[in-house]
Amino acid sequence: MMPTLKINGEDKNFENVPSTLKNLLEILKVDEATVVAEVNGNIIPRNSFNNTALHDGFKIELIRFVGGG
Amino acid sequence: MMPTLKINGEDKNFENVPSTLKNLLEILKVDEATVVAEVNGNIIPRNSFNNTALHDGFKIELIRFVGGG
Amino acid sequence: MMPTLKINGEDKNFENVPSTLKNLLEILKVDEATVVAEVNGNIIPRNSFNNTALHDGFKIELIRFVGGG
Amino acid sequence: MMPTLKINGEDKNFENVPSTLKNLLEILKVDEATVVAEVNGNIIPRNSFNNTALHDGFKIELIRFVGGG
Amino acid sequence: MKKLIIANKEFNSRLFIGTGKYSSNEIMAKSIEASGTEMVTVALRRVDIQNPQDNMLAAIDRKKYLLLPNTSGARNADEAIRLARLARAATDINWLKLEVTPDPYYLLPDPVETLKAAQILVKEGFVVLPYINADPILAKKLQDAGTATVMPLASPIGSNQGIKTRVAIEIIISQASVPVVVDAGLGLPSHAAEAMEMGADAVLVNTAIATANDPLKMANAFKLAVQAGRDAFEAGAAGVKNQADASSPLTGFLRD
Amino acid sequence: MKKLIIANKEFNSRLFIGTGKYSSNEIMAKSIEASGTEMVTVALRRVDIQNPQDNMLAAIDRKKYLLLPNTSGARNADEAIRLARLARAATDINWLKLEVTPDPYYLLPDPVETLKAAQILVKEGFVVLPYINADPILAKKLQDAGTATVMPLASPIGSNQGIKTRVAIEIIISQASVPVVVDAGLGLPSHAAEAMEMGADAVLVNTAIATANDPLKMANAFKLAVQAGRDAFEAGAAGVKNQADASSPLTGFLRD
Amino acid sequence: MKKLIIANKEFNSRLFIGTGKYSSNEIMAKSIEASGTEMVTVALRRVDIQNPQDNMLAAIDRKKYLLLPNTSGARNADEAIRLARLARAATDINWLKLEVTPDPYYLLPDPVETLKAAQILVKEGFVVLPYINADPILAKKLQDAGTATVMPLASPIGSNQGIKTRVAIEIIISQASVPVVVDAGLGLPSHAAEAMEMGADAVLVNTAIATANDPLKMANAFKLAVQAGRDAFEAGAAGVKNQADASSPLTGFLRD
Amino acid sequence: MKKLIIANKEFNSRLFIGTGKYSSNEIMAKSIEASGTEMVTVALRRVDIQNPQDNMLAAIDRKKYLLLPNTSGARNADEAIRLARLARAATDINWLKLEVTPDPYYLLPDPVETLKAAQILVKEGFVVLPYINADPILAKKLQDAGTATVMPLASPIGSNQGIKTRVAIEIIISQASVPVVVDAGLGLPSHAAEAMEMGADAVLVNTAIATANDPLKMANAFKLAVQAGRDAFEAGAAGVKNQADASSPLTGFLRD
Repeated sequence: MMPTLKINGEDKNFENVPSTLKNLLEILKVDEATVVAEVNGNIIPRNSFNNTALHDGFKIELIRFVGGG
Repeated sequence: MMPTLKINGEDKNFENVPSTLKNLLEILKVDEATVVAEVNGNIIPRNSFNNTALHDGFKIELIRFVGGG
Repeated sequence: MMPTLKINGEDKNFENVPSTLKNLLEILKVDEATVVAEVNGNIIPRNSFNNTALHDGFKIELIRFVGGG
Repeated sequence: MMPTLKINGEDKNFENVPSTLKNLLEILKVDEATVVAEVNGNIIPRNSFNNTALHDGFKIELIRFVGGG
Repeated sequence: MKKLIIANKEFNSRLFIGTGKYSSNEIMAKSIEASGTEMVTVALRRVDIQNPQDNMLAAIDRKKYLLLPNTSGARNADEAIRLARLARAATDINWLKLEVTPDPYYLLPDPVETLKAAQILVKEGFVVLPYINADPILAKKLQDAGTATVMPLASPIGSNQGIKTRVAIEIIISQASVPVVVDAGLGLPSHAAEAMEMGADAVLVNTAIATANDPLKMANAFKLAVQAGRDAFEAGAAGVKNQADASSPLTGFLRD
Repeated sequence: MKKLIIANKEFNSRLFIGTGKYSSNEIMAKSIEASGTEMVTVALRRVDIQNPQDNMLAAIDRKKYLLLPNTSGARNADEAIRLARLARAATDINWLKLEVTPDPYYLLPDPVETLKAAQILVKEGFVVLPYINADPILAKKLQDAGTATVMPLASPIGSNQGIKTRVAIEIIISQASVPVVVDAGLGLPSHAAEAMEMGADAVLVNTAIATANDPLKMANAFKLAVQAGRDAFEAGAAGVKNQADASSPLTGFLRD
Repeated sequence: MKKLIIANKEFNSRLFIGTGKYSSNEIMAKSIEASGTEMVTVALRRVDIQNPQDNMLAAIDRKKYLLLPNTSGARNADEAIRLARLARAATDINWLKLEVTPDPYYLLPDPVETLKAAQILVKEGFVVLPYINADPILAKKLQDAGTATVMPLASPIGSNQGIKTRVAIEIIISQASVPVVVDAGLGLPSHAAEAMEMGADAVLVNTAIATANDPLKMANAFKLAVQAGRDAFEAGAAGVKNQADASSPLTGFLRD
Repeated sequence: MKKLIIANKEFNSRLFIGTGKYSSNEIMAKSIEASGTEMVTVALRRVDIQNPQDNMLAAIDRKKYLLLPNTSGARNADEAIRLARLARAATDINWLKLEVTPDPYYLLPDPVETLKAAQILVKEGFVVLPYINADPILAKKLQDAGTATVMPLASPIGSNQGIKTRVAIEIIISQASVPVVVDAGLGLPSHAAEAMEMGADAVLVNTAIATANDPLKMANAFKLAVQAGRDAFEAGAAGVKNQADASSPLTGFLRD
C-alpha cells in the first residue's frame, strides 16, 4: 500500500511522502506565505516549514484566511 | 327596435316592457323583499314597487346587501 | 380725546398722529428695512411707507420675521 | 456569658437554650406548621422538630413562604 | 364592563363585526354569534341579474344584531350619500358606516369628502359612524359635525398589520367627546386588546376573523381580547418602568 | 383550547400567577381565583422573629393551585440549590421555579449559574422551570439538561414593558421540545395575548396584576387575554399584508 | 448623491432647518452652517413695540440660504393666506411653508383648511410646501392642486418621537409625483436617516438641533445622517431576512 | 469625535467591517476603504487543495487596517481555542473576535462555551472581543474575565433586522467598563446610527454592505451614519416628549 498523508481531512497517497512540510506545499502549489499549518495537531511556525519532516500517516491541516464577518 | 330598460348599467331588451317594477322583479326572479330599487335616479319604497310603472328607456338600479366590512 | 392708532392690536395715543407710516416707524424706532406693514388690512409695500398717510383710528400691523420651524 | 443561638443570622441570648427546635418555635411563637428549618446547615424535617436537640452556639434558620413572582 | 353607548343605544359588546370575505353565509353567521357582537356591517351592491337568488341578509338575525350598512365603493361624497339613502330605504334603520375611498389600492379614506358627506348625512338624520385616517383634527371636525363616533384606522384595511397609528389614535381618544372605534388593520386579538387598553371605546374587525383558518375560534378569540383590553383599561394598569421591580421581597434573604 | 402538559401534569389554564406585591393576602387570594390559574409561584424568606404570625400560605387553597416555589434571592447556583432543597422540605412537591439573579438592580438571570443549578437539581428529581434571558442556545442547553420548561423573559421583571425580546423568543419557540413559558415584563393583557399568539405555551404574570388599581379585574383581563391569544394561535391567523385588502366586494358598484 | 429639485430649484442638501428655539441668533447661524442646509424656515410675528431692535434675519446669509417663511399661528385658511401674502411682501421670494394648526396643544395640521389655502395660494403664484398629517389621500389632493412638495409629519412637532407614521409615509412616497419632505418629530439623526432610507426626498429638522446641548454638533450629525440615509437609498439595501445568514463561509471548517 | 480605545489601541473610526460575502476581493478592498474603518474581521478556513491560489489577504493593506481574525465555525470552546491559536500563528497579532455558534441555522452564540473560551484565551494573552447574545449578566462576566470589549448582537447575523435587543443593549452599555460593540443584524445606516446614539462605542457591519447593490456607496453611508450617531450621542439629544412643542413662537400672532 502507498504511503498516505491526511491533508485537511482527506487521505492523499504519494509515491514517496514529501520529506518536509515545505516540499508538500511546493507540490500542492500552495504559497507558504499565505498559510498556517498543523502537523498531527501541533501548529508549525512558518519558519519551521522546511525543517518539519513528514512521514506516512501524518495528519496535516493547511489553513488560510478568507473573508468573514 | 325593441323596447329597452337599462338595468344595473346594462341594456336589456323586452318584447314588452314589464308594466311595473314588481313585474320586472318577478321576470328577473328577484325576491322583492331583498332589494332596494332606483328608477331614473329616484329611490322607490318597497311598498310602491307594484304601482311604479316602467317605460321604454327607463334606468333601473336593483341593489341588495352583501357581506362587507 | 387724543387721536389714536391701533398698532398690533393695541391702542396707542398721540398728541398728533404721525403723518406717514415712515414717521411712525421712526417714532417707534423700528428699522423699516426689517418689517412688513398692513394699514387697515392692506399690505403696504416698503417703498410706499413714506407716502402712506396715517389718520386717527387707523389699524396698523407691523410684522417681522422671527425664528420658526 | 449567656448561651446563644444564631437565629436567621442574628445572635439571640437565652437563660437556658431551648432543649429542642420545637421548644424554640414555641418560645418564638412561630407556628411550626408554617416553617422549614435548618440547624447548622442541615434541613430538619418538620416531624423531627421535637427530637432535634439545640445547644449553645447552634446556627438556626427558620424559613417560610412569602408572596413572590 | 361599562356599557358602550352610541347615539343613545346601549351595547354590551365592544366588538363590531364586518361580514365580508366569509367562505359561506353559514360560517359568517356562526362567527358573528361566536364573537358576541351586537352590530355587524354590510355593504350595498347591484343585484347580479344572472344569479339573483343569493341573500346573505337572511343569515343575520336582525333581532340580535344591529345592521350597520357601509358606503364602501363610494369614491366621493355624492356616491356615499346616494348609497346612504339607498341603505336607509332598504332597512328600517338610519345607522351608517360612512366610508369614502377614492384610491382602489390602499382603500384609504378621503378626509375632505368624508367630512362633506358627514355634514349632509347628519342633517338628513343619519347616525353616522365615519371611517377615517388617524387624524385628530379631522376627528374633531367630524364630532363637531355631529357624527355618532369616529372610526380611525389602525393600518390599511385587511392588512392585519395592527396598530400603526398609535400616537395619533391616543390623541384622538384624549380629545374625543364621542366614542372612538378603531377600525381596519387589526389582525390579531392582541391588536384589539391593545386598542381597548389605550382607551378606545370599541373595535371593528372583519378580515382577521373571516380569513382565519378557523373563523369561529378566531371570532371567540377577538371577543375575549376585547373584553380583556377593556377590563384592563378599567382596572387601571400600573405604568411602564425602565428598570426592574422585583416581584419577590428584597429582604429576608437566606444568607450566612 | 388544547391542554398544557408540563412534566406529565395537565393544566387547563395557561396563565401562571406570582403572589408578590399584593396589598393583602385576601386581595391576592381573590386575584388568583379571578385569574383562573392552576399554578402560583411563592418565595422563601426568613421568618421575621419580631412578627412571626403572618402566613400567606394559609390564603392559598393547595387543592386548587399547585405551588411553584421560586429561588428568588439566589445570587449563584449554590444558593439556588439550598433554597430548592428547603422548598422541597417545606412542601410535599418538587416543582421549582429556578431563578439566579446576581444583579440586584435589573434582576436579570445568570445563564451559567442557572444552567449549573438546573443540571444538579434535575438529577435530584426536581421539576425545574428555569427563568432565563431570551437566549435560544441557553434554552436548548436547559431542555437538554432535562428541565420541564424554559421561561424566557419578555423584558426586565416588573417593568411592564411587554415583549422586548420577540425575535429571540420566536426562535426559542421554534426550537423548543419543552413548553415555553414567557415570564417577566408582561405589563398588559395585550402583551400576554401576543406571547400566546406567537406560540408560547403559557405566561407568568405578577406585577401587572398585583399593582393594578383593581387587581381582581386585571386578573380576569389576563385570564381572557391568554385564552384569546391561545385560541388565535390554534385558529391560525392569516398573514400580514403590505397593501390593503378590501373587506367589501370590489365588484357590483353602483355607477352610472 | 442625486440632487433634489423642488419647483425647478436645485438643492445639494436634503436637510432643511427650522430657526426656532435657538438660545441666540449666533448659535442659530452657526448651526445652520454646520448643517450644510440650503433652505431655512422662518416665522412671521408682530414686532414687539416695546423692544423693536431684535432682527434675527440679519443673522441669516440670504445668498447661501433660501428663506422659507411659514404660516405658523394660522388657525384657518384665511389666516394662513394673510400671512403668506405678508411674507411675500416682506421678501423677494414666493416660497411658503403652509401650516394651519387650529389646535394649540398638539399643533396638528388641519387637512381641510390646508387644502383650501393651498389651492388659493398656488393660484396666486406661491411655491407651496404644505405641512400635513401623514394622509396619503390628502397628499395626493395637494399634489394635484399644484403644491411643490408634500410634508407629512413623522410625529407631533417638537416631540422628538421619530417616525410614528411609517406605514402612511411609505404609501405617500410610493404615490408621490412631487418631493416628499418628512417634517416634525424627527428627534435623532437615526430618525432622519430612516426617513431617507424609506425614500423620502428630504427632511426638515428644528427642535432636535436647537434644543440639543451642543446644537452645532447635532446639526452636523443630522447633516451626516441625511447623507447616509440618502446614500443607502441609492445604494440599494438588501432585504430583511427572518433567519440568519452567515457572514463567514459555511464550508472549509477545521474538523477532524 | 472622541477617539475609541480598545486594549490601549486608538481608533479614529468606530465602524468595524467584516470581509465576507463580497463579490470580489477588489470590491471588498474598495468598500473597506470607503467605510473609513481601521479594523476588519477575517475567518480561517482550510486551503482548497484543488484551487490553492486564492489569497484575499493580499487585498487588505495591513498597514491601514488591523486584522481581527474570528473563530467562526467553532461549535464549542475547544474548537474556538484551536482556531484562535492558529490565527495568532498566522499573523503577528493577538486580537481575536471570539464566536462560538453551535447552531448552524441561526448562528447564535453559546454563552457558556464563549465564556469558557474567553477565560482561557485571555490568560494566553489574546485581546478577546467576544460575540454574544444581548445578555447583560454574561457581558459582565466576560468583562470581569478580562475581555477587551463585549459585542452583543442586534439581531440574528445577516438578517438586516436592525436592533431587536434594544432594552438589553441599553443595560449592557449602562454597566460596561469595556467598549460595547454592537454586532450582527445591523441592516441599514439608521440602525448603526441608533446603536451609536444609544451610547454604543462602535458597531461591526458586514452583510449590509457586502450584499448591497452598490457596496462602496453603502460603505460610505455606514461611515457617515456611525459618525452621525456618535456626534449625536456626544451632542446630548433632548428627550422625547408626549405632547407637541412648537418650533415657532407661541406669541405675537397676527390676530384682530
